[in-house]
Amino acid sequence: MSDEKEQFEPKIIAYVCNWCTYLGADLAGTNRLEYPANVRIVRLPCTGRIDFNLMVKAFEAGADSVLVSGCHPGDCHYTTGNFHARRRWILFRSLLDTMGIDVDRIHFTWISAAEGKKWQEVVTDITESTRKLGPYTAYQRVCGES
Amino acid sequence: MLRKLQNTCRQLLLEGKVDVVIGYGQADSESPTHPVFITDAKDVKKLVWNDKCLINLVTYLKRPEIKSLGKSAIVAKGCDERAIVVLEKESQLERDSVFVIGMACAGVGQPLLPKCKVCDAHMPQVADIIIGSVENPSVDADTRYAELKSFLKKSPEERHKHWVKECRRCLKCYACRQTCPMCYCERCIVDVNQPQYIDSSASTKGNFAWHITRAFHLAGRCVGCDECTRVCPVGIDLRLLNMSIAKSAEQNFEFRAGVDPDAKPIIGSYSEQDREDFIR
Amino acid sequence: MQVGYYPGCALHGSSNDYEMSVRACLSKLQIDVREIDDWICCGASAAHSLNQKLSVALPARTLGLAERDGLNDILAPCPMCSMELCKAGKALAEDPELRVEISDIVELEITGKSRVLNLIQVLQEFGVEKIQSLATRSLSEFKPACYYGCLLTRPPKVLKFDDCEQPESMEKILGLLGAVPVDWNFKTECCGAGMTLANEDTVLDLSHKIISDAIDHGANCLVVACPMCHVNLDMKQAAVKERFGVQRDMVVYYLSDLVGIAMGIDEKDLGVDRHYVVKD
Amino acid sequence: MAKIGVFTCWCGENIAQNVDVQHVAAEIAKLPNVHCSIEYKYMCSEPGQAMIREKIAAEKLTGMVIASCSPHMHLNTFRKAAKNAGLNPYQVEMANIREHCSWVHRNREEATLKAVDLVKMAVAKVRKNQELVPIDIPVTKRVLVVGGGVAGIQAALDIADAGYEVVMVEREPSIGGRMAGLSETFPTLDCSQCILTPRMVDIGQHPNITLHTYSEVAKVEGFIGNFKASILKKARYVDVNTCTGCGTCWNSCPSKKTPSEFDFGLGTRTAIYVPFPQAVPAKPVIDQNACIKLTKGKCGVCMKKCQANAIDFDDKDALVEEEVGAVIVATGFKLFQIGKEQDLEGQSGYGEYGYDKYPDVIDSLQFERLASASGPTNGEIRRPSDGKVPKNIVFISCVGSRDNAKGVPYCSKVCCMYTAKHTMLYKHKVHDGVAHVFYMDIRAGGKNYEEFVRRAIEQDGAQYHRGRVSKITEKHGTLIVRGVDTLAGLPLTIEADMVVLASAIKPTNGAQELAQKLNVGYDNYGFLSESHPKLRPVETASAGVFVCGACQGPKDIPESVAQASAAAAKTLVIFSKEELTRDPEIAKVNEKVCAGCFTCQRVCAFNAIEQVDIRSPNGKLIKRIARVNPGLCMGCGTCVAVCPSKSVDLSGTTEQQVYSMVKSLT
Repeated sequence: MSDEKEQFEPKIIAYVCNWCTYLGADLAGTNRLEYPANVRIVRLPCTGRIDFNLMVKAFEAGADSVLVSGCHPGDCHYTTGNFHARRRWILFRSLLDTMGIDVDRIHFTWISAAEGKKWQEVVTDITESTRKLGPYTAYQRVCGES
Repeated sequence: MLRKLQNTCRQLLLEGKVDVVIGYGQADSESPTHPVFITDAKDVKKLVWNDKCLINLVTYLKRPEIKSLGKSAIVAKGCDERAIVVLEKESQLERDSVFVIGMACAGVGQPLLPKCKVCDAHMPQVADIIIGSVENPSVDADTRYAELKSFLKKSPEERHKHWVKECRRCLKCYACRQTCPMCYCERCIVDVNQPQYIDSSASTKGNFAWHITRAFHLAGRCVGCDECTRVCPVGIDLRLLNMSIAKSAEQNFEFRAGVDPDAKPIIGSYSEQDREDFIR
Repeated sequence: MQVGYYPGCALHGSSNDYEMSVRACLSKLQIDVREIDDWICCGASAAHSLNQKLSVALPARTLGLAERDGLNDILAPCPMCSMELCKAGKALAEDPELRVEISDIVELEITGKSRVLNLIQVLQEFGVEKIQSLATRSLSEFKPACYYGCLLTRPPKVLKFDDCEQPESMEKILGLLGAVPVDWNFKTECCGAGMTLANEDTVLDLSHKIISDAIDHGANCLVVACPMCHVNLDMKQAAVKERFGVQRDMVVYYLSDLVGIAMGIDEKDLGVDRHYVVKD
Repeated sequence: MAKIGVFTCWCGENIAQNVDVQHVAAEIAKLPNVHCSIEYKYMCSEPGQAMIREKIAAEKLTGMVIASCSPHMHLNTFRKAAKNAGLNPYQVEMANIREHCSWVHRNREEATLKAVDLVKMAVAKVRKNQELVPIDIPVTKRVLVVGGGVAGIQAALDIADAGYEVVMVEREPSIGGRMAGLSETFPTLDCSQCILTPRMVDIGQHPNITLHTYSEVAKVEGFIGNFKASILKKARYVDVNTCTGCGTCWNSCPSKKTPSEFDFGLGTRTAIYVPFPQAVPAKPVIDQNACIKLTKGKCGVCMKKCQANAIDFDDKDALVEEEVGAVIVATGFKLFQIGKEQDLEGQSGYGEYGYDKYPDVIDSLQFERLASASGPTNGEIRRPSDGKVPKNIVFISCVGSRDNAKGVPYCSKVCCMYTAKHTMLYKHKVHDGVAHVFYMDIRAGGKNYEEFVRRAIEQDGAQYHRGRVSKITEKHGTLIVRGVDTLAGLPLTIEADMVVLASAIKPTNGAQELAQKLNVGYDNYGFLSESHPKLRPVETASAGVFVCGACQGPKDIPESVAQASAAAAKTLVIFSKEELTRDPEIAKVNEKVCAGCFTCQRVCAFNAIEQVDIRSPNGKLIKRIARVNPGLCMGCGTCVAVCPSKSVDLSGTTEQQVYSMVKSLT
């Protein structure tokens, strides 16, 4: 089991906004900041666009962790999208908690276009923490059943 | 109370103030109550009021077939009434197109329904007329969400197992949706297949997604009438899900759905001070 | 009307003439004055420079005693005392943790809700019109310069009483009783109270400025609502006169003196005859 | 049947080094709908683009994916290429296998694996792409300028001279704003009216400018290019067209006691009046609260005297509609109320300065009037109480400004300069007088500003004391100013004949209300918010609405004028095309299924969502639904996230597209 864990490569799906975090990830690239290759980015205009169904879908698609990231409060390209998003996340997390869905597998961050370094750190940390948690078998089992 | 109720309705119908009265009827004192739709003053005798009046009749207000009957009067308990506030906020009904007959109510069901044990809406607030009178107890949040609290004592794994078990039992009959006064979408997301948000085949996965979706679509809207749970044929306790969001809403935004007609709906408003201790 | 009464050290010592005056005046108004049982020092000038907690705990205990005895309004005729009590009350009301801690220290349940009033506020609460109706003589021969000193209106954020730079509450009361208050400059300047013993030169200089500005603006007496001010302006007036020559004697009344006089109370009963400067 | 072309780029070695591009291309070729999968050294190079164009034409591609760098880098490049080859540009997607892959992963195997995934996602998305066409919106080439101060005047003239129509609305009877009331201006000391009044006349006479004075904006509807403004013209009781402005009326008006607003109460005016001699229009208005005829029903002298029969006592307020394509807000400023009364939560006045108490304690705008040749004292510095010429005068700067205790943390920016100017004007008029200044810091950033202040101190001998004033009292008609000189470390008392307070600058009354009508944001102090402090300084959150001058923040004349010209330039950009072209990647409502809860409307930051009634042919209301205004939607998609029935979707990032991408990762 343990050495199977060592080989385990978590699948991480990231929903990011087009104007801050996506550009932050671009910057990480331009600066050649290395990080694990486990993350798959879905580019959306704004965190306001990211619905809770997408997070559920990510797990159904076999993600071991989900990352949602956008502009810092006040920097939203569309002025208030991230504020509305934040409010939904607060409520959604409490629902997931009640349903016993592992909230340690859903990560929310603000990463600006200038924070390439933060993107590198966040992705690295999430990958490692997820590696420790192991595959999200609990949910995958749910998905397996019919 | 019953006489006053019947007289009020007779008046309303005779004076043409309303075209239909939505109230409770009952075959005999033993059997459960059922909704009655009275359009003729002669029939007001059919109306009953007793502790079997469990149904939240507000759910009928959103139905086109009822709307088409014209201006309606509805018999509503203090708890049911809150749904009217939300529906109005969401422009699903014009307040003055409905005459609300508020019933003072110290609780219904034998035994008393769980929601009644922690109810602080014995007296209606926004009703056009209130029949009867009882004390309006004040209930603190801890008491209100006590059941959730004890459920949350379980470990996340146990909770997850619990819901997997429940979702296995779910029949996808969608009674929870049909009876909910807040579920008025013309096309429910679960019926969309391009893209398929929710696997509608008989899979635990789909049920899981469905119950997350149903609960979250009620975020800041669920008034806790518990009809979804009451009508569930397999007895899944959906209240826990509704409660978890309601609790979060009250804790984080001092918001309770349908309680304050002037409060901004929480989905669709925000504060720059909203907490973000969970955001990195 | 009932008020809790907090004399503080001054009114039981050097300024017992003030206490006489206040009690005589309030009993005439049939205000039930309940001295807080077992009150202790408010900490005034000393405590906050020694230990922040102590400076809250001392007045807090007095507040706690008042709450214990169900006294919602507390009269502290000494502005220093009322300020200290208000400050503590505010701190406790705003900081639940502190409240718990202090309550624990003083072994009393304190909410910090009871209102602390200065003499002027009590008269306002009672109603100047009512005082007017009880007045038996007009104060028309009095041209008082109302002197508030440093602490009656400050710090404004704590006391929220009158305009801290241009107060007018005493003028309003006395005006209605027929007196002719003068408009002058030194209403809220410092009289040097804190230095009465430490640095008399300063005190004399400041007091002189105050007295002579009052005279310049046509006042024939001073009115105060603070024991310290009274000491400096009354007791030290001779020294001022000696140092700076000039000015004529200025009788220094407590607000309660004039209000009492207006209601026909004998000056002796108000302790006016015990002042250093008396009308010749 | 979709025909998708996938073009994987080496980006020289940038991608190829860490990603096995051949392998990627080969893997992708296996996907359904992928018609051709090609790798090439430099897709963005001309030969690369040429190849893409050929492929599109030859293979009749219906969509394509470029696997290369960030879309922020080259999406437009490839969209153009597609367009030139006859493929709808919105059928192009990119997979970022450089910034997000080859540049950040060293392990070639993993990087290649990821690259394949990224391209798969893009393919999944492009399968669901739709052809989109940019949206054209007609433009009314006409601008509404709110506020007739120097900023509004500048913007209006710039646009009018460029050949477009301007509608100017001014609340007061005359344009000119604050600047018209100033004496001389820093740092040149040229007379304010001498430079402003010619511009005012230009406004009055310009063929392209419609001027509504004594009017306010009542309502603004519509959106960029298509605004409809209703303007309330207050009853003037004087027919501006027939009136010749001869002046007989105001010279004969018996009601002379009204304090003059223009002179800030230092002078009086008649009931029928022009605020000042150079007013534009030079036509009077009747103050209905002061006019004897209008209040008591008798008098009417002006009517009898008027040769032109221009007086009409039955005049009523009237609404006029104006259609415009853009709006410029230039409503300017007012001074912080020094007295106790405040209009803003958390602000408090200065009782200690006795502004309401002592007539000789005045504010800086009042001093401007005293110093102005056309002012109540004809330019002589005489104090209000007794008309005496003050020999000792004290100026206090930062009255309100930078004083958290009073609730005005910001710097008002112009006070240091005009205070220096005031000391000069004073010295030039009262040679034997002494001018004292209490200041916190001297902020004289600007061309020739510091030199100007030095001149005030060194040549005109202004006494500058670094410190605050604690209290102003009065003794035998002299003001005792007690403060501190922090440099000397000593308390300082000055016996002054007059005190001038440099009161903080605040947005003018009604600015917030106007902002709400225009859906423009404002800060805690009521200053209107620009949409980006650096890159979009005159734009606002509401497209087609621009701000300039002191309504956006404290500013001096040069800055206001410069900003006004900027706002004009931005307006002219809108007018430069027959039609506005907007990105088609915006939200769209499926009206068949919309249940009309209008949560979308609540979250929309751009007021882009309207409520629309769907009615049967016989006019019966079937239902009320949400509709997106393509002129306003910015395409953030927040509405999509909150729509429970997903009745609204976002073109370019549709639910279909996003979910297909996620699914492709299964």
